[in-house]
Amino acid sequence: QTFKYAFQGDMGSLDPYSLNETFTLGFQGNFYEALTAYDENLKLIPALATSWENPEPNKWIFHLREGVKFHNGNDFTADDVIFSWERAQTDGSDLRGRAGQIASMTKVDDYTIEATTGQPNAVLMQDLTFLYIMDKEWSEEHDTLEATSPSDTNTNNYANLNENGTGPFMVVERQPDVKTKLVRFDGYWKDIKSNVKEVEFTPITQASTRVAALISGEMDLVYPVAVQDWKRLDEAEGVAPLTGPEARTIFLGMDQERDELLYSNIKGKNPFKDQKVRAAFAHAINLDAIKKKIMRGSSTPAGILIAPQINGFNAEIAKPYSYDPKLSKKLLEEAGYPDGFEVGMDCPNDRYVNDEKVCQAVASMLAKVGVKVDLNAQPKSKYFAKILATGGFDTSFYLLGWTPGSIDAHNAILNLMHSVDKDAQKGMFNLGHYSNARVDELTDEIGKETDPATRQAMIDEAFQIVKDEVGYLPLHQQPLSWGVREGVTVPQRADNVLDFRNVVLPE
Amino acid sequence: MISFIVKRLLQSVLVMLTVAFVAFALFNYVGDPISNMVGQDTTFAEREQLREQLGLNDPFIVQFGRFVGKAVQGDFGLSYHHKQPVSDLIAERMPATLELSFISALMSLLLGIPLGVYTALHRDSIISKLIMTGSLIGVSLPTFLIGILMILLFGVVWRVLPTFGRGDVVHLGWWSTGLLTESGLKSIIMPAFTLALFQMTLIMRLVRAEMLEILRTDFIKFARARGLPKRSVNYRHALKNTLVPVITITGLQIGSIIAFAIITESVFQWPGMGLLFIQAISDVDIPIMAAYLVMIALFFVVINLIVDVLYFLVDPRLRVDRVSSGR
Amino acid sequence: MKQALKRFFDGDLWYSFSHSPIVILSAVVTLLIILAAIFAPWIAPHNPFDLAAIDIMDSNLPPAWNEFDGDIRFLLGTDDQGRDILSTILYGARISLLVGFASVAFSVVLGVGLGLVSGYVGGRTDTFIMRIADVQLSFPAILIALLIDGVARGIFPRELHDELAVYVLIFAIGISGWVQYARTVRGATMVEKGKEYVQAARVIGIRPGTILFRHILPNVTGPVLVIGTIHLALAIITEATLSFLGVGVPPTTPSLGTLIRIGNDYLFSGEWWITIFPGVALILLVLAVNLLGDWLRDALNPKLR
Amino acid sequence: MTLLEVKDLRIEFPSRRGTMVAVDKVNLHVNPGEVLGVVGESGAGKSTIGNAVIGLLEPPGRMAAGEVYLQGERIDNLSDNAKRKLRGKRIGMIFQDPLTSLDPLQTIEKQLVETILLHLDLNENEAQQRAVDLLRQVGIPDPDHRVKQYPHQFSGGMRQRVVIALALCAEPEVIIADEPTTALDVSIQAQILELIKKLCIEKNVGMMIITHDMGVIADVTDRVAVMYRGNLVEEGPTAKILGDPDHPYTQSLISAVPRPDKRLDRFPLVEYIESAGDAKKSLDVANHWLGQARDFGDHYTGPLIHVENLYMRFLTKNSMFKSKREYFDAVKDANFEINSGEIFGLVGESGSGKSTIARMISGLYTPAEGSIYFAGTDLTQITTEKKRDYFRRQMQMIFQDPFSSLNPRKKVLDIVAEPIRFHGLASSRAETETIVRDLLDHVGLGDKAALKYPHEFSGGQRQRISIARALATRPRFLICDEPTSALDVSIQAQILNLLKDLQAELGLTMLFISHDLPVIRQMCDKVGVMRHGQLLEVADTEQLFENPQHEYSQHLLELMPKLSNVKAA
Ligand SMILES: Nc1ncnc2c1ncn2[C@@H]1O[C@H](COP(=O)(O)OP(=O)(O)OP(=O)(O)O)[C@@H](O)[C@H]1O
Ligand SMILES: Nc1ncnc2c1ncn2[C@@H]1O[C@H](COP(=O)(O)OP(=O)(O)OP(=O)(O)O)[C@@H](O)[C@H]1O
Ligand SMILES: [Mg+2]
Ligand SMILES: [Mg+2]
Ligand code: NI
Repeated sequence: QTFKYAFQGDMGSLDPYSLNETFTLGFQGNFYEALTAYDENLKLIPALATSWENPEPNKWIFHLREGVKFHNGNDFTADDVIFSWERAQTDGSDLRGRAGQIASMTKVDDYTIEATTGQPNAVLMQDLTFLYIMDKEWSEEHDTLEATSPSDTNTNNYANLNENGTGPFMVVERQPDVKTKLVRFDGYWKDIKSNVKEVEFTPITQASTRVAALISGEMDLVYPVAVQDWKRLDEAEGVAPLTGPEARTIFLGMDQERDELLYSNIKGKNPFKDQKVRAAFAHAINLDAIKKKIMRGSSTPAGILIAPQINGFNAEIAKPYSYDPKLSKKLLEEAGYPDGFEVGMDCPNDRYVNDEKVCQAVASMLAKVGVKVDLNAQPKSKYFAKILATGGFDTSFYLLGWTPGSIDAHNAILNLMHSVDKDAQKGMFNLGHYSNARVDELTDEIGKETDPATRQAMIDEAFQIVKDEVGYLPLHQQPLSWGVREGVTVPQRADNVLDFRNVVLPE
Repeated sequence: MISFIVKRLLQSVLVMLTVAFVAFALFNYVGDPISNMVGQDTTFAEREQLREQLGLNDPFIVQFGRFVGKAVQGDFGLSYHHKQPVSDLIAERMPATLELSFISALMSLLLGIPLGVYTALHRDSIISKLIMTGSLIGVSLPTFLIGILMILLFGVVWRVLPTFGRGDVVHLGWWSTGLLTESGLKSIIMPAFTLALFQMTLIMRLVRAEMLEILRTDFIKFARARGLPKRSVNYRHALKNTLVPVITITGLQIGSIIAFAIITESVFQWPGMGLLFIQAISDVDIPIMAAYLVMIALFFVVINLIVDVLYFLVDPRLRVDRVSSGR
Repeated sequence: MKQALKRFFDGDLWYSFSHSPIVILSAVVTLLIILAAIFAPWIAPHNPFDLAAIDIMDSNLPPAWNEFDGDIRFLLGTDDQGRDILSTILYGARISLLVGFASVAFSVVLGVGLGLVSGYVGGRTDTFIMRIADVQLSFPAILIALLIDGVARGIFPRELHDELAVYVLIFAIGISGWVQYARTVRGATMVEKGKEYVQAARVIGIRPGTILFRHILPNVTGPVLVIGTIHLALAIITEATLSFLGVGVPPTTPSLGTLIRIGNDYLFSGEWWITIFPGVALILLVLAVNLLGDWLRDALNPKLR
Repeated sequence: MTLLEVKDLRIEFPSRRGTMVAVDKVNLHVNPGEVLGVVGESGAGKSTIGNAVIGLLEPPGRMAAGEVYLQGERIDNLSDNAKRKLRGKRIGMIFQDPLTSLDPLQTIEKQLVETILLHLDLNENEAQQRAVDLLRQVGIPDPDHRVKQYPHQFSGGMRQRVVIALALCAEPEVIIADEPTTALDVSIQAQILELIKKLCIEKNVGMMIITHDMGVIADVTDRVAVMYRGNLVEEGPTAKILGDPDHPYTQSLISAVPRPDKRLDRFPLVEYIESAGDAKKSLDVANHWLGQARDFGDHYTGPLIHVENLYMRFLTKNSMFKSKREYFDAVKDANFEINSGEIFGLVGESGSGKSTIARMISGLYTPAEGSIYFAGTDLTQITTEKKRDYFRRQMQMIFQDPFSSLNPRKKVLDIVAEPIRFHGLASSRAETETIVRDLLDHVGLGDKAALKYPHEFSGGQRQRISIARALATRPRFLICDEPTSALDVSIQAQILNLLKDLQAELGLTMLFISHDLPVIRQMCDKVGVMRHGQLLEVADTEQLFENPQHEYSQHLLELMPKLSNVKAA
């Protein structure tokens, strides 16, 4: 039973610490495993750890699973965990952030580990889901004690093209960007649903080629599929679209920091500093039209920066701003812009679902209340180079999407809503420099608070403030959009991760 | 001849240096490599550290110098995205691209030249007018559109050809070929044809235009007066005399297919160098881009060298008498 | 002036033009497309570049004759933003024609000039120009466009960036195309310069420049016209590709090529009109221009008349 | 039975400016073993007849009426393919223009072998052998080696011989030879004519030979047909036509033939001109445009041209190492002087380096060694274009090959006007045009020629365009590389007289290259004889003709065809 599927790109490396990115980590999750994992509904479940305790706020004890074998037959033990944790903090690692949550780790016995954290951490277990465990002996044998990185001290890192995990599949052939082949690992410790014996993965860049490959019968699953192609998949025989909401929220941000916008005809002042202008924008955008026309009914209009799947989401606060162009015009008039103004907008064109088209629609909607938008749509490489901190936040008005890596609201609040603080690495994706002292305070509290109810209240408060002040203009949660061969069952995780453990092919 | 070639190869070193230099000046504008190398959660301090490690903060002259220094030792560095030595990656992708360009060049020559000759010989016939017009439709549509339409037709509706990739390949030493398996052969048809379309039209039209002139020359008339058969007059004498521009253009076209069959390769997910390159652009994978551009420079120098040598082989008038040209 | 006109209408060029219906038809088509583009604001039913005038709710409507969703306001249907396809073709053609013709003209002038010099002078000059060509060839239009765009953005003040976009495109596409002309012309020039008519001109004392342009150039235009007319299509399409990389015209003012590219996303979903109509417009233009080019090439050759 | 017969032939060139009738009501025949000579005015339609016979008229030209028979079989209405089978095999054709008749991209051997294999039942080796033999027969020195070369490496005369070899290689029944010997020196010419005679006698081949050279006519032809303005005006046995012509045109033609035996002041002009206006009128040089503004500033009195130790070397094999390069010495140590107002003749074997010397003086080739002084200035030392211009205006050249020395894309008007415009010799466009038309008139083309393109002209007519262009700068020194070999004697006389007038009235100095010894005798004051790149002898004309010193010169003069030795019947 070979399962063939395609995605738009390839994972950067087989090395589990080389890139902290959902697709790469998600793929690696099929041959590597961490102490904890998510199930199909993003619920935390034990994996290589059978259970864990939190006897003190900063202290954790993990009980490891016995009888687990790596693909090369080695036994999984506490040494491997500690080794992996150390390796994940080497120079080339991109998972230092996750691994660094744990300040120290000691082996109690072969199957018990004690760890301490720098500060109390409510989401440590979530953060560990993607911190995969490697085999110490194997790494030593192949001299791959450091994570794969592009710095040249590191040529031909063995783990880059080879793996030795504990997961249910083993990589048998790896041609980066061309083809990756996996086969079932017989010694896997757990019974899984899947009847897949072999997996063949091919990256296909072009959306239409991907869809064609599915319809023509060469693929069992392809993703992402352009939303407008769902109709086609529905009509075509033997295939169907598979959709669901993604945990990513798409939103617009505005520069609320500079005294004069970089890209605008208004000189000497910054219209976005005026809450009325921001509100006018919020009411000018017709989220339902975007949903219906551009997203073909597949998006979920949003009122805050996190999606329902995210821990901390509260439906009451999350109601979108109303579409009311009259109100919008009125607000603009009150703010002193009866004829509107011009503003430049930055937009990626290859990052999110229909990103450029959404921007265009926003531009046209704003035009109707008098705001003239000069759209600058670029590929993500140039786009991010321009708007992020490294580019000096060179933007006045932009579109961005965010999925909290830990599936928890704190991550979004910290990165997007906290004031920019370069030293403390806070608010680093708050590109428009939205700032509110109370939100800053709350952010720190939420990070430490372990009591769910109190924590939720604080989260709600933070989102409410941002919403009232119109700090951001949330647009929607974009859809997950896959196409599958009929008869193939694939659970679709909201973080867009494909887990082979649950893939069942028709007999 | 040998001296000519040696001189040319020496010049190519200069060309490659210049290319590398321009390339490094260019990299400031292609985007930020770091944001493609780390996850969104990676802190800015870590990003800065990586940037420092990779030497991206150095002035471009320094980066350029470092690149050249290593390149002369055959080291083109590690790809940012694949974390593999760039030379390995390029070597791995080269067979796919070379095969594709070879086949499509062959297609365009085998179709373009005879059609060009035909349309020149039968200037006013309906068929040649149809050929001339039809060929233009092929070039007025963008490659991506033609590619998709073909995929739709042959891959999805009729399901006779695979929609993507290279099919099964056979490894002969370090070379991988798809030309020895059925699925490999099937896979190459559509991308090769898509690529060939533009060139075929160009070559056909060039051949026709040049032929029309040559057919009016005295030596063709004399060849006919000697009773030489049509085939010999048209192909051996007339066609050969049209070759100088055709060789030039064919050389350049083959060069640019090898180098930048970007769109075709990505439409058909052809695992060649074009695909590698376009992804390197979108990943801002500077080591790949740099090494690749330099290698392409070498390609072009060699191709143009071959073209110039072919000039000399084809046209004896161009051979030596340089010395005699006065002011 | 009057005399010059008279001379022209009496000339062989006009004669052969006025006696070939296909050529006249091509000229009319070309002219119509150009005029339609120039006068787009007056003849287009909508202004697709005016963001306030388009409504996303009108998006993806099929052509007016479609029984189900056809809307009489939008003769050829609408695109994904609710722009009228017909109007967008008209407006978009302005950008495409400008970019197409200007960039081809640019590369022809540059390439032919350098090719002539290279082939005629030979020696070091030739080597130098040809090695520059090799360098040039190594960079695809995309990278050149990125470079030029980057430099232009660095040099010019922010306000000018939008106006600059088109010129950056012209320059980038133009500069990446000249080598083909240069090398072709160089090859032909090397053959041509050995002929006695060139030597006759040299004996008269004609300057090399004049010899090149007055004597050799007319004898090497054949391939240039062939490549040039075909390149027109390529330039228009390249513009669309470059726009996608963020170095072209903004998506809110789509060109013909951009429109085709947008439509490409909707081919599978059955919304064919977004890509087919501009495609047909482009084919018509390219066909007409190439037919004109073919004719001109033959007409300029006295032996073929 | 007649071998080849042409009945009532009419050939038209339709154009938008009206139909031009090139040939009308022409009847000709050739018997086996017979040589028919066709003479007549340049542009009379001689070549056109030849083209029509083998069915290769250039469009838009067409046969409007008439029939062509080969051995009694009608061939003009055959299918293309059937016609093709006749060509080369049964009818051999030698075109007028040897320089462009050969495929520039193939070796001589390839072209010969291809043709031989096609028509004769030989294998590769035999064909190659035959190719070499043929080349030897037409007098190419070192044929084993030369056969591997390309046309551009041959001199004009050598190419002409290759073309002849190509036409003969399949032993056709009829040969149409269009000015086969114009570019040949007398010794080669004699050899070729001998070959032709032999073919006719031994193989019973019929031959139609188109030529301007009355010596050749006298030498080889049995009958002569005389053409004038597209019509056949007279036809008859050679002796009769040469000795006692009936038609007034023929009479005046014969009287215009330059005499080899005695030097005259002027060439006798053809008196018979049907329509007035053309040619004829002698020109009042001093008051004519050509005679104005002739003060060149310097008052140099020494020899105008002085050539010293001149060498020219062609690279034949290039190599990175100097020692491995191979050269061919085309001119070796040439020394001569030309005084102001003098005409210096250069004769000699074809391929001996005459054109090369001309090209070096005109600045087209840079000599390997030696100096060329013009009015006391060493031209080889001039570095700037500006300075050179000054000399260029004073020095012009008429090229050997009229077919390639005219830019095919330019109208005759522009070609002739170019030097006038460039040197600013006329004040207005209209004036330029008047001058050009006048010049064209004086070389006998008529002013309608101005609006046509070169390919619309016959060989001789093209040569006249070339002459008009050279005169257009009002030069002080004129290099003439076989200026009249393509011209019929009447036009030749007219043009040579014009040149003589210019010399006499204005002191025009000339370097005059020719194979036609009678013409040399009439024209030149001094003559140089060349062979193998060496200037063997330089002497006053009369002295040379009366008493040649060098052995080779004596040989040349002996071979000079004379009108008197009409072929024995
Ligand atoms: N392609 C053409 N188009 C128009 N007129 C032509 C063309 N070729 C020849 N002619 C005209 O036909 C006439 C006869 O030309 P032809 O070449 O037969 O002359 P000819 O007798 O061979 O002269 P010459 O001795 O100078 O070679 C000339 O007046 C010439 O102008
Ligand atoms: N470009 C060249 N390369 C090599 N050899 C050449 C070249 N041009 C001329 N030659 C050789 O130089 C010699 C002299 O040529 P040139 O043209 O001066 O002869 P010529 O005396 O004018 O003969 P003809 O009377 O046949 O025109 C010939 O043997 C020829 O083969
Ligand atoms: Mg003739
Ligand atoms: Mg000569
Ligand atoms: Ni990749």
